[in-house]
Parts: sequence; structure tokens; C-alpha cells
Amino acid sequence: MSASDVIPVAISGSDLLALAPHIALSVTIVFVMLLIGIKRIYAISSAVSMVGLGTSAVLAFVQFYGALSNDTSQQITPLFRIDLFSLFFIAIICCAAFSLSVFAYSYFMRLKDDQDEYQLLLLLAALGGVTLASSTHFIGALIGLEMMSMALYGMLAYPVHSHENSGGSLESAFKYLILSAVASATMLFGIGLLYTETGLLTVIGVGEFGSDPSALIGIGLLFIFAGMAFKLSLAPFHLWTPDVYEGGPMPASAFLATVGKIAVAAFMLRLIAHTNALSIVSVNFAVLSVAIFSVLLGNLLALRQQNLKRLLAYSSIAHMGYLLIAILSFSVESDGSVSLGTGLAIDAVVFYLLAYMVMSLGAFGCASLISSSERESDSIADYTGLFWRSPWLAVVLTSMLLSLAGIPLTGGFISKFLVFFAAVEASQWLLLFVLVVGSGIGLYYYLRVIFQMLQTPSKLEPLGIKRSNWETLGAVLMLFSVTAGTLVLGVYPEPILNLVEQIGLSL
Amino acid sequence: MDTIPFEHGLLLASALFALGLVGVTTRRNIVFVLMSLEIMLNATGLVFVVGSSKWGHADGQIMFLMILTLAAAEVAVGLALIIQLYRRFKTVDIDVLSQLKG
Amino acid sequence: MFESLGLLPTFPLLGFLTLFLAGGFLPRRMIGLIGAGSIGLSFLVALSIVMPFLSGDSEEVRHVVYTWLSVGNFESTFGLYLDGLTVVMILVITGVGFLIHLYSTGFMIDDPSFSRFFAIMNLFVASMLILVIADNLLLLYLGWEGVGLCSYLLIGFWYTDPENGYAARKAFVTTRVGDTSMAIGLFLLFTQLGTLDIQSLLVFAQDRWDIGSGFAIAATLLLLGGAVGKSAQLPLQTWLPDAMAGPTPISALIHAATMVTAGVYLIARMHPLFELAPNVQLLVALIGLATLLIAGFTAMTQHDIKRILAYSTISQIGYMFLGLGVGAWSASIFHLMTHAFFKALLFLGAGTVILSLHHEHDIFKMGGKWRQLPVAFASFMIGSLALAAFPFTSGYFSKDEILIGALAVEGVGLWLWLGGVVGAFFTGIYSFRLVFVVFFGESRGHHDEGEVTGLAMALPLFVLMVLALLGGFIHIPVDNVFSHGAALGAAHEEHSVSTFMHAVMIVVPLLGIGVSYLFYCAGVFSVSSLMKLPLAKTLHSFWYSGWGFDCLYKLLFISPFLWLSKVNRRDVVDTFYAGIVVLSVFGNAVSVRSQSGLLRWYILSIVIGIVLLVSLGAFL
Amino acid sequence: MILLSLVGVFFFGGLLAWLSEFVDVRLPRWVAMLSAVICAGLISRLVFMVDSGGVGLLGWVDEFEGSWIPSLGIDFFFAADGLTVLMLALTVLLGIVSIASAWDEIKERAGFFYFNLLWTLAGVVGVFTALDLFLFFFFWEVMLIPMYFIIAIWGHENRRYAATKFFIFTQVTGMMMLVSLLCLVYFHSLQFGEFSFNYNDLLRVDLPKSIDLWVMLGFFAAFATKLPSVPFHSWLPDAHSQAPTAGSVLLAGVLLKTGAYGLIRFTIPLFPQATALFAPIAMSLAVISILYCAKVALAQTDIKRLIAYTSVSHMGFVLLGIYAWNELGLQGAVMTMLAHGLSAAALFMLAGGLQHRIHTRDMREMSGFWIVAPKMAVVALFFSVAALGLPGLGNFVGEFLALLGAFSVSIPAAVIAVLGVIFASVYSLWVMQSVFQGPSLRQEGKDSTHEALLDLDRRELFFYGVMMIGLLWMGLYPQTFLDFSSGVIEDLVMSDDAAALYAREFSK
Repeated sequence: MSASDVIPVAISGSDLLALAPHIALSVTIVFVMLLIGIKRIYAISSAVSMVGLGTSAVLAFVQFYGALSNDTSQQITPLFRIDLFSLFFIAIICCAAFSLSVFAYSYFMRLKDDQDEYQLLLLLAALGGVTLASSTHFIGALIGLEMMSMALYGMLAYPVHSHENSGGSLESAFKYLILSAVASATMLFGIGLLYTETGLLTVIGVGEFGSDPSALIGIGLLFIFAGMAFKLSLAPFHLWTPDVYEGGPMPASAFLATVGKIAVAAFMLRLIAHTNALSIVSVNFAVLSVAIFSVLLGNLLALRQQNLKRLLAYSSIAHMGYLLIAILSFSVESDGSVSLGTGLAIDAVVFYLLAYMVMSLGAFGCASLISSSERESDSIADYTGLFWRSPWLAVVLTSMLLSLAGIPLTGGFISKFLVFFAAVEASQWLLLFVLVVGSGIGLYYYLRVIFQMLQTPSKLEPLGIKRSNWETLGAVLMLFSVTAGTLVLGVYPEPILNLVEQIGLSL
Repeated sequence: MDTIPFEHGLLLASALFALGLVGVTTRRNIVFVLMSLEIMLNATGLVFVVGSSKWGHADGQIMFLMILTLAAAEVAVGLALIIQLYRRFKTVDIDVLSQLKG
Repeated sequence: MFESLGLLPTFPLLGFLTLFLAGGFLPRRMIGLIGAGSIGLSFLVALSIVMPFLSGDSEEVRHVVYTWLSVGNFESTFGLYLDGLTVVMILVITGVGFLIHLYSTGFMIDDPSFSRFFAIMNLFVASMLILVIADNLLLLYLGWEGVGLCSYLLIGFWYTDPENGYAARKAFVTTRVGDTSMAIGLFLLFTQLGTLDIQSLLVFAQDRWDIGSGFAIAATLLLLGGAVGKSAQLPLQTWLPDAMAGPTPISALIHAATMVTAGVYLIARMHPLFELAPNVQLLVALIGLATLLIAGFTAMTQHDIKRILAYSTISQIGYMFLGLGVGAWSASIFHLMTHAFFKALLFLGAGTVILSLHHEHDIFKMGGKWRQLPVAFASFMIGSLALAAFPFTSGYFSKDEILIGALAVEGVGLWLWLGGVVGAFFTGIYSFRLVFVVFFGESRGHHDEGEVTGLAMALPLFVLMVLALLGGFIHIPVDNVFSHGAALGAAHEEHSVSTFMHAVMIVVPLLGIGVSYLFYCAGVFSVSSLMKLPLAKTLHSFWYSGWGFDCLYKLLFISPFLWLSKVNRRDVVDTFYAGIVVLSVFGNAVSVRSQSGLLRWYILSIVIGIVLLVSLGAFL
Repeated sequence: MILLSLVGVFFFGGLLAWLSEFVDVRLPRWVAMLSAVICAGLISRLVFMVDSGGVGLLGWVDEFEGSWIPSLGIDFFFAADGLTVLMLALTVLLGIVSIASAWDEIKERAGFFYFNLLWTLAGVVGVFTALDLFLFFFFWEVMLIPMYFIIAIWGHENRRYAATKFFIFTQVTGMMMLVSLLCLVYFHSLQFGEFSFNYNDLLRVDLPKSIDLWVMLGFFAAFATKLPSVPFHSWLPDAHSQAPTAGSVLLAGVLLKTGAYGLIRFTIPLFPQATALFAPIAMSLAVISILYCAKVALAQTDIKRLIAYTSVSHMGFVLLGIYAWNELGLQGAVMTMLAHGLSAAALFMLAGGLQHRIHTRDMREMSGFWIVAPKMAVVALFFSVAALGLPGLGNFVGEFLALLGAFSVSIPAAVIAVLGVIFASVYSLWVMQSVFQGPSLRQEGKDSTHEALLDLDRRELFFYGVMMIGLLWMGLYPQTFLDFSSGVIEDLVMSDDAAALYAREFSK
């Protein structure tokens, strides 16, 4: 009667092969841990981490293209499923983690001692994200989610041990710890309710409630949604976001903003795609109001923000709201199930996540390039005249901000375009209105930052910490590839769109 | 054999969960906050146990084990941070953590 | 031969371009030569066109230079048209224009902006010629606006004085009001008749519209609006006296001889249309009558030599309108021509006076100047006689014809005639008031100055004197133009006018001159004693202010307009958008308060969120 | 192919101009000028193509089609007809003029300036030639960014406010257009089974009556903002008064025309029924724009703000002519676009020149410049009287035709709009009076700052001369221009049942 009875629990060799990215990551973690134990050489442990992340990314890509050509998906125990969808997210999470590792390398360069463990934590968090993105079972999801969260506490609090002035970091970690635990508990409570009603912990079967689900299922789903909404920093569960972003070191905030969001969103997508949750009136209405609330509140909060990290945090609230708009545009069939084949909504969501990841990486990358663990350059005033002090960096940051604002030539435009398109298809006029209003307000604060960069400062002070070119070479290269990525997404999205369509179908 | 109706278990779990939430919200001492968190997590664990007994299979109990682990890990990290906090502020009052705002 | 019609405006235009582009580099003599010479050439061209025209059978001539505009069914050409009416106009414009240009070469010789003056004058003549030879209303409108622009530029010629600039703008904007009405008229004519070509338009109108039809009335009213603006008739007459701020030759050419009579030309040109709207035609007559009387009264009270002449111009154009209104088309055009002669003469004479007396305008600071300024005196004498319609001067014939035309109108004809005669009486008074005050009596200042004169200035005066005296014997070749409308033809009606009426028309101006003599020369009556009467004083100040039209318009239009323009400097629409900004900032301020940094509040918000969501689930 | 290379020349020219700054700071302006001249050459080829070939709504003189995002039915589809060519010619001419006006004015970061200038032009060319609606929207948005930079970097004292306002206004209404556009595409996919953004395809879409009007309004909002029309105009005075001269020239001369172009090319053909319903409102907006902004213009003391408001007023005639939707009205709108492009650009150049010389835009501090700078005064006079609609100059032809077209559909609208002409004479002459006439401050010894006021130099005279000749040409032989657009406009008017609908709507 339950799906878990059908799916074999044993793991075969091919299953292990399918889990190669996970395994690669795990091996790297162990290896790096050993390395650190043997001798602390920051460069080497960082390099090994990067290699590990890179390897798993490559593996994921290889598998992805393999799956693309023979159109397979593999269920590995009830916990995980390796299909185009999860491979895609594994790949981009690994890529994101890779670049974050590169940014972190130069950022923590000047930390007095114990730089190495950050990379380890990052690997762990990445593994958590990868696990979450590929799980089809609540236990798998729990493991992934918590692995990521636990590592993130450490990452956020990372400078605490060596800096006297890192109170912000401590506060940030603490807030995230407590709130995240509350949210996890909420989500788990919801899962529990669902479990008592259906007897299932798998995502795939749990959703077939029939046409008239009991109220408990609705409430359970709402609890789960609340927990995820916290992780995605959706209003009204968003209050932690700016504080945590601001307090944490730049690369950790960046990780939280990218991998932390994408992995959860991937799981949520799977959940929504396999349940007819959106056909439950209360859930649908809850998602709708959260979306509207997030878009408006996120943009309003950012309006006069003077701190770039907080600004990006607020903007991420709004962006997750846009994402929900696309999710709400899934076409729901008459029997309540979500039909992903018709309509652009799933394409919009996946593309949006990709583009959002790229542009957040770029924005945080720029910020972390001119910051270091000793001094965070996160006030907008720090960016005055960036255009004339460091033109290339300013171009990168500008294109990222424009992308966040959804201006053409950038990936952000295409993703917003797709959201618009999906919402039009679903005739979500209210949401479209909110989208227009929110984006309109949003323009103001992105432009504010850009304008600040364009101003001629009275005195050109050196940027942040002076570092040698070698130290930042990797980060710079990474920034340029990220920028190139945004532009390619914006100018020639066709290949990605085709992939995204396949990915949506595989879900 | 008469079993306890699962609704009762759920009600108890909900009560515990709410209790935990209230505790997290109102306590100022961080240690108590962590304890309240434990209560919440254990409440959710109870739900799984109830569910597992309702359906007669082990999934929920495995989940409960996971939750226990999770709670332990949270507390471990939390306590480590509390030590740092106490070093810095000489207090465990949660309200000192309000430097970041706006 | 008639292809050279296009050359008419070409010479002045070339003169304009030459002076505009190279004026700064040319010596003054050269500028004068080009400026006046181009008009002279144009006059010769005009003669060369007119001679064969008059000797032939006076058929209309058309010559299309090129298609100006062609959109869909709308077509307007750069087409030229010549008939008797045009002949009169081009001769007046080029002839009188040439004399005035010639005069200006002497008058303006010391002005620093000599070349600018001639450039604009030439442009004016070109525009005026286009106005009268245009075969369609759009091209006519081009000339119409072109002369308006030149008038603006020349009134404000001495631009450093803001007063002059104000007068210039007043002139332009006031006439623009009329022009706008005329433009609407063009829209109406085109949408109803499908063409703006004057001749076909008139034919279509007569075919399609009944007499007194609504369209005809609307169209003629709108055209009349344009005409009263340009010709300074009620209610748009107020700009002309102020327009005297420009150099005197300008006043002679633009504000007496040519441009201000464009309205008369327009109505005469469109007369078949007006005949379709008898009520409007009557309105034209009434406007003319009212204007001529009002301006006559005002002219009697002015002190400024040029303002007197300006009001007299308004008054005389009133006569022309009266003539048009009563269907005495050719009489009006005749008066237009004679008026051009004697009024140009008067203005140029006034120019000599003013220049000689170092820019003195107040006639009461002159006096007894006939010895000192003989040429000016002669000009004024002859000009005033013609103006006052002294028998057998040019003005006598033309005014006579108009008044006889007025008599022919059934019903109100006698009243119109009577008004015209009263006007003639006042004309006599004010024209000779000017002569007596300036040239007779004792000198009240400026004793030593001699007359500024030279061949360039004197020759035009002499020619104009001759024309003003004898112009009445010229026969204008407009019979063909107005033939179909000449049911009330003068030849037939003249016999019905009694000798008594003729006598009245001869005697009344003389009476006016006599009254003027008694007041201002013989000293039998004294204005100052008359002014002791409160009624007279009130009337005097009322008349002096031009019947209070300026004040009225200031109250009705200018003040509200100025208020309007000041009241919304910051654009009230913008406050709506500013409101959105304020709202957003307010929303930001409110929502930012939620980011208190307090962990317990954050938890509480999550709790609230959960409660909200779950209660949603419970209730939905 | 020419169209693509036009965009390409501006695009790469911009990049090259930026890079060339590192070689020599004087190089970028030459690079920019060269690119513009190359484009002018390309356009002259197009002109001959229009002359020789038949043109019509669907008969493009030149087109380029390439695949872009086939999965969404998006193509690189550029095409041009007579109307486009006119607009392109105006764009390139004013592009050259704006480069010239920046020649000495922009000294700082010239490379980046010309980069932005050329990219704006690239965007505008794209807007005029793109006939895939996604591509159109893409360019529509893209051209704003460099313009934003131009205002934000080289603008005057209040540039942050102005640039942001400009950007947000156009972006937000752009998004409204996007929603409408997507509706249209969606209904195309419902009716024809596939996505397509192709103009020719979308023309066939038949929208349900219930949403037709709303979808049309999305397009209208975007175009009316760019045009601009009351009540969407308030970004314009700020943007104009703060932008550097070249920016103002481009804004007034070219960017505003994209709005009108959009209305002609897209809004009305795509939504004939809704347009017919909406036309009375649009014409009312036009009339209000004409009068209201003329009125507000009078109240201004900032000369650039004043000219900006007059621009809105003049663009009201364009709107009026377009919504009259007959040949006369449309031709009038097109002529007004061309003529206003030149006259407003020239006036902004003059205002910019004044500001460059005396460092103020406040007319209360100006007086009697005729004596000091007679050439400038004459040039200003010429363009002022052009603006007030003197026959013989281009503006008159445009406004006359637009009004004539409007008169045949709505007499009240045309009659009230004509009053705008009176206002135009008031404000145009007021500017002349307060800036160039009156007593010279220098002569009265009141002011020393104006001593630096130099008259126009040869380079400036040349460009003003070109524009003057252009306006005279338009005024005296407009047939040259009318012939370009007549084919297109005839087809537009014929192809729609709009004309019939109009008659019906107005007769109610």
C-alpha cells in the first residue's frame, strides 16, 4: 500500500555510481579533515576542497548529460532519486560551492589562524545541499537540511574564534541557530502530521491525497511550508535574513543566499510537483499571501537600506517572492495534481533559481572581493566611485545589480520574463500586479547602489584591504565567469531553456 | 488490547510543541531557549512515534532517532556558541544579541 | 509672362537671404541698395505682369510652382494666382513698399542694426506677396503668419527696451488668436469641401451650401476671426497702437499700408463665401462701424503722433470692413489702396517729424513747425486732406463709394451710412487736430532743429503726395473679381443716392476740419476749458485709454493667465508620483521597525506566521 | 542585413570608443563620430531601397531574420519600411548632432560617455527596427540603461533624482507592456498552437473582448510614458533639465519618438477594436497634454525645464494625430515627430550651450544676450518660431496635418488643441524675450559672469545650420518625407477596420 514497499531498499553498484557526486564530496570531506589534522596548509586544503567540489560538479554534469541522452532516472532506496532535476541542482550547487570556496580563500587569507576549517564546513554544507536536492524522502531531506544548517552555523560564526570585533558574526550565528531550529521543528511537526495521516514519509507517494484531503493534511502541509518559508526567508518568516547576512562573513552569507536557498527550493519544488498541495485551498492561499507579502515587504524594506549585505538580504526576500509567483503559476489539473508538462511555470522556476544563483554569487563575490575577514566593506558608502577606482569590478557589480533588477542583457531579465510569462499563462493577474509594483520599487534601491558607484568621491581612498594579485586571481576569474554566465543567460538563453524544459519534465 | 487513540498523542504533542514555542519566545536566558527548543523537537518526535504506532511500521521511529540526533547536534553547537557569548558579554541574556538591526 | 509671378516674392526673399547671411560684412550703402533694390525689382516685375494683364482681357492666371503637401485626399500646392484683386495688392505692396524702403535707407541709416532691419523688411514683403498671390488658403496662411512674424520682429526691433518686446509679443499673440480661429476655419472648409484651393473652394461652397447655411456661417465667422486679428478690428484691435513701438517706416509699411489690410484682402478674396452668410456679412459691417467710431473717438484724445495715426488706421480699416460688410467689395479695396497711399504718406511724414525732433512723439511738445519742417508739413497737409476725405483727394472717392455702398443695404443701410458719416466727421477733427497742433500755433519746444531730409527720404514723400492727391482717379481692375457679386453694383445704385446725401458726405468732413480749426488753431474753443466738465473729463480718459479694452483684456485674459501660469509651477501631476514615493518611504519606515534585532521578536514573528497560516488551514 | 549592421556598428563602435579612451582621451569622440557617419551611410542605402522598391505594411524594404530563442518563438527579426527609415534617419542625424554637442562639453571619462551614447543609439535603432516583439521589448529596455548612465554621471546638480525617476517610470510602464505582450503571445499560442513573438503573427491574434482593452492599455502605458503624455510626463522635465546636452538632445529628439513609433507600429494595429474604444480618451489626453504642459511651461524659470514641458505639449499633437487614425493625422504625427526631433534637439543644444557658457539655466539671470551673441540669438529665434508652428517650417506641416486629421474625427478635440498653438507663441516668445532681448546685463554693468558668453563657433553654426535646413525642407517641401511614410500609413489605415470603427465610435 505504501511506496516504500515497492522500492527496493538495497543499494546496487549502479546506485553507487549514480551517487558519485555525493560520494566524491564525502571523500573530499574526509580527506580534507585528515589533511588538516596532519598539517595546516591553507592553500592546500582549499585547493583540495575546490578540486573535490569541482570533481563532483563535473561528475554531476557528466551524469546529467548521460541522463539527458537516455532519459533515465534512478531511484536509490526510497531516500534519493537521481534524475535530471536532482543532477541539475547537484551540479549548480557544486558549482556555486566551488566559486564560494574560491571567494572564501582570499577572504580568509588574512585570518590569523585556523583558516582551513572553513573550507571543511563549506564542503559539509555543500554535501547537505546536494543531499537535500536529491532526496525524495523526508528523512533524506532532514539529513540534508540539517547537515547544511549545522555547517552554516559554524560558517557564520567562523571569525568569532580569532577576532575580537566579530560580535556581529556571533550574533548572526546565534540568531540563525535558534530560528533555524524553530523552523526545523515546525517543519518536522508538519511532516509528522502528514505522516500520521498518510503513513508515508516519501515525497512521491505522500501527495496523492485524493480529491478531498483531511484538514490535518492541510495543516501539516502548512507547517512544512512555514518551515521552508523560513529557510527561503519568505515573509513573515524573513526577519532573520538581514541580520544573519550582515553579521556573517561575506562568503558565508553568500553561501546562505545561494546554496542555502537553492537546495531548499529544489526540495520544495519536488514536494509541490509530487503533491497536489497547491490544489488545497488553504495551502494555495497561504502560498499566495506569502508571495505577495514577501515581494512587497522585501522591496519596501530594502528601499533606504545603507548596508549592501542587508540590501541583498531584503532583495532576496523579494526574489523568493517572485519565485513563489512562478510556483503559483503551475498549472493544476482538474484532479488537483500539478501538471508540469504544460506551461512555462516549471521552466520559469528552474531558470529563475539558476539565474538567481548566478547573480547572487556575482554580487556577493564582488563584495567579498573588496572585503576581508578583517574588514567587511558592506556599507554602500564604501562603493562610492567604484566605477572609477576599479572599473571592471564595478561593471561586474553593476551587471549583477541590473540582473537582480531584471534589466535586459542579463539573466535576471530572462528569469523575470519567464515568471511574467508563467503568471500570464496562469492568469494570475493579482500576482502580476504585485510583481510589477514590487519590481518598480526594487529598481530604486538597485539604482541607488549603482548611482553611488558612479559618483566621483572627493578623495579616492584605497579599496578595502590591499591584496596581491595572486591572492585574488581566482576570485577575479570566478567573478568574470559568473558575469559571463549572467550575460549568456540574458542574451542567449535558448540552450539553458531547452535543458530547463527537460529538467521540468523529468520531475 | 486498547491503545491510546492517536489523536490523544497528537494533542499531547501539539501541547508540547506549543509549550516549547512559548518558551522559546518568552525566555531570555539562552540556556532556557535551547531547552525549549528541545521540547519542541521532542514534541515533533512524539508525533512521529504516534504516527508510527498508528501505521504499525518503523519509519516514524527512525525519524524519531534522527530528530534526537538533530536535537543533540543543535544543542552542541548552541552550547559552544553560548560559551563564546558568555566570554564576550558576560551574560547569557538573549537580548544582548540585538546589535544587528534596521 | 505670368510665370514670372513666382519672381515677385523671390527678389525680396533673395534680398532677405543675402542680408541675413552676409549683412554683417556689407557696407551700409550696399545694404540699402540690396534692401530697397530687391523691392524695386519686385515692383518692376509686378509692373511687367500687370501691364499685359490690364491690356489683355483681365483673365485670371494660375501658376503652380510645385506641390507643397499631398496627403491622401489633401493637396496643397505652392500655387500662384493672379486676378484684378491681386493686381491691386501686389502693386500697392511693391510700389508703396519700395517707396518706404527707399525712405528707410535714409531714415534708418544711423541704426546699428541696419542690415537686420532691411533683412526683415524684405522678408516681410516676400511674405506679404505670398499672402496675396497664393491660390490656396494654406499658402495664404503661410504668408499670413510670415507677415505676423516680421511684424513681431520689427515692432520689437529695438529689443533692449522690454516695453518694445512687450508690444511685439502683444501684437503677435493677439493676432495669433485670430490666426487660430482662421486655422480652424481652414479645417472646417477642408473637411466640408475637400479642398483648400480658393477658387474651387468658392465654387464648391456655392454649389453645396445654401445661403445662410450653418457651415457657411461657421466658416465665415472663423475666417472673420482671423481677419479682425490681423486688421486690428474689434475685439482684437488693441495691439495696433502698441505696435507703434517699432521704427516709423515699419508703421508705415506694415501697420498702415499692407499687413493690417490683409484681413480686408482675405474677406474680399473669400467674398462669395461671405455672401452665403448674410448675417456674418452684416456682422462684418457692424464690426467695421463700431471699430471706426471707437477708434475715431480715441484718436481725438491721443498725444502721441504715432498713436493718433495708429487709431486712425484702425478707424480707416473699419471703413473698409464696413464696405466689405455692405457688399461694396471694390470700394473697400479701393479704399485699401488710397489708404495705403495717404497713410504711408502720413507715417513717413511723421517719421520725418520724429527724426527731426530727436524722437519726440508728443504732439503737444511741437507746434508751429510748418516753417521748420516744410516737407513734413506738405506731407501732413496732403495726407490729412486725403484722410479726411477732402473733396477730390483720393480718400474722398474711396470713402464716398463705401458710404454709398452702405446706403444700398436694405434695412440698416441708413444707420450704417449715418455711422460712417459721423466717423468721417471725427476723421476730420482728429486728422486736422494733428496738423494744427504740430504745424501751427506757437512752438512749444524743439525750436532749433532743422528738418532731416535727403533725396532718399524726400522722393518717396513726393511720390506719395501725388498718389494721395490723385490716387482717387485710378481705376482698379477688380470688376471681374467682384462681378458675380455685384448685384448691388455701385453703378446702378449711384443714381439712387440723392444729391443731399452727396452734399452731406462732402460737408461733414469739412465741418470736422472746421471744428478742429476752432479748437486747435483759432483758439475759439479751448480743450482745457472743456475738460473742466466732469463728464468730458471722464469721457476723455475713457477714450484716451482706447475705450478701456486694454484694461478689460488685462482683467479678463492676461491676469487669469498670469495667475494660471504662476499657480502651478511645480506641476501638480508630479505630486501624485511624489505621493507614491512618500507612501513607499512610509512603508519602508514602518516595515523597518520590524527589524528590531531582537531575537525574541523574530521568534514571535515566526510564531505569528505559523498561527496565521495554520488558522488559515483550519478555516479554509 | 543593413539593419543588423546598423545596430552592430553602434554596438561595437561604443565598445571601441570606450577602449580607445585608454589610447588617447580625444579618440573616443572621433570613434563615435565615425560610427555615426558609417551608420548614416548605411541608412542612405536604405533610403534608396525605399525609393526604388514598393513599401507597405508587410512589404519590408529590408529585413533580417535569425533564430534566437526558438523554444519561445522568439527570433531576431529586424525589418524596415518607409516609416522606419525616416525614424532611423532622424536617429542618426541627431546622433551625429549629439556627438557634436558633446564634443567640447564632455571632458571627463569621454570614452565611457561615448560608449553610452552609442549604445543608446543602438538601442533606439533596435527599437525602430525590431519586429519581433520580444526583441523590441529587449531594445526598449536596453536603451534606458546607457541613458541612465549619461544622466547619472554627466548630469547636473539633481541628477540622482532625475535619472532614477526616468528609469523607474519607463521601466515600470515597460513591465506593464511586457504583461500585455505576454498576454498577446499567450493568446496566440491558444489560437495557433505555438508561441510567437513575431509581429506578423501577432497581428492575427484575436483577443477576447473582455481583456482586449486591458492588454492594449499595457502597451499604451509604456508608449504614453515615453511619448510622454499627461499624466505620465513628469519624469521628462527632470530628466531633461538634469541631463547633459547630448543626453537632452537624444531624449527629446529620439527617445520620445520611440513612444510615438510604438503607438503607430504596435498599439493600434495590434488592437484595432480596443483602440477605437479608447481613442476618445487618448485624444483627450493629447489635448490635455498640449494645453496643460504649455501652461506649466510658462511657469518655468529653468530654461531646460521649460523646453521640456513644451516638448510634452508638442508631442501631444503627435498623440492627437495618431489617434485620429486617418492618413492626415498619421502623416501629421510623423511629420511632427521629425520636425520636433530637430527643433527640440536644437533648443536643448542652445539651452545646453547657454548653460555651458554661463553656468546657469535660470532665465531670471539672463537678459539681452542678443547684443553679446547675435548669431546665437538668431538661431534661437529660428527654432523658437519653428516651435510655435510658423508655416514654412516643419513643425507647422506636422501640427497642421495632425490637427486636420483630428478635426475630421473630433471637432472639439481639434479646436481645443489649436489653442495650444496660441500658448506655444506665448512661451516661445517669452523665452526669446527673457533670454535674448531686453537690456544687456553686461552693458548695465550688473553682471560679470556673462562676459564669458561667446557667440556660436563655426562647428556649432554648422550643425544648427543643418538642422535649420532640415526644418525648412520639411516645411517647404515636406513631400520628400511624406512619400516615405505614405505607403506604410495608407496600408495601416486600410488594413484596419479601425477607420470604420472610428466613425462608429465617434458618431455615438
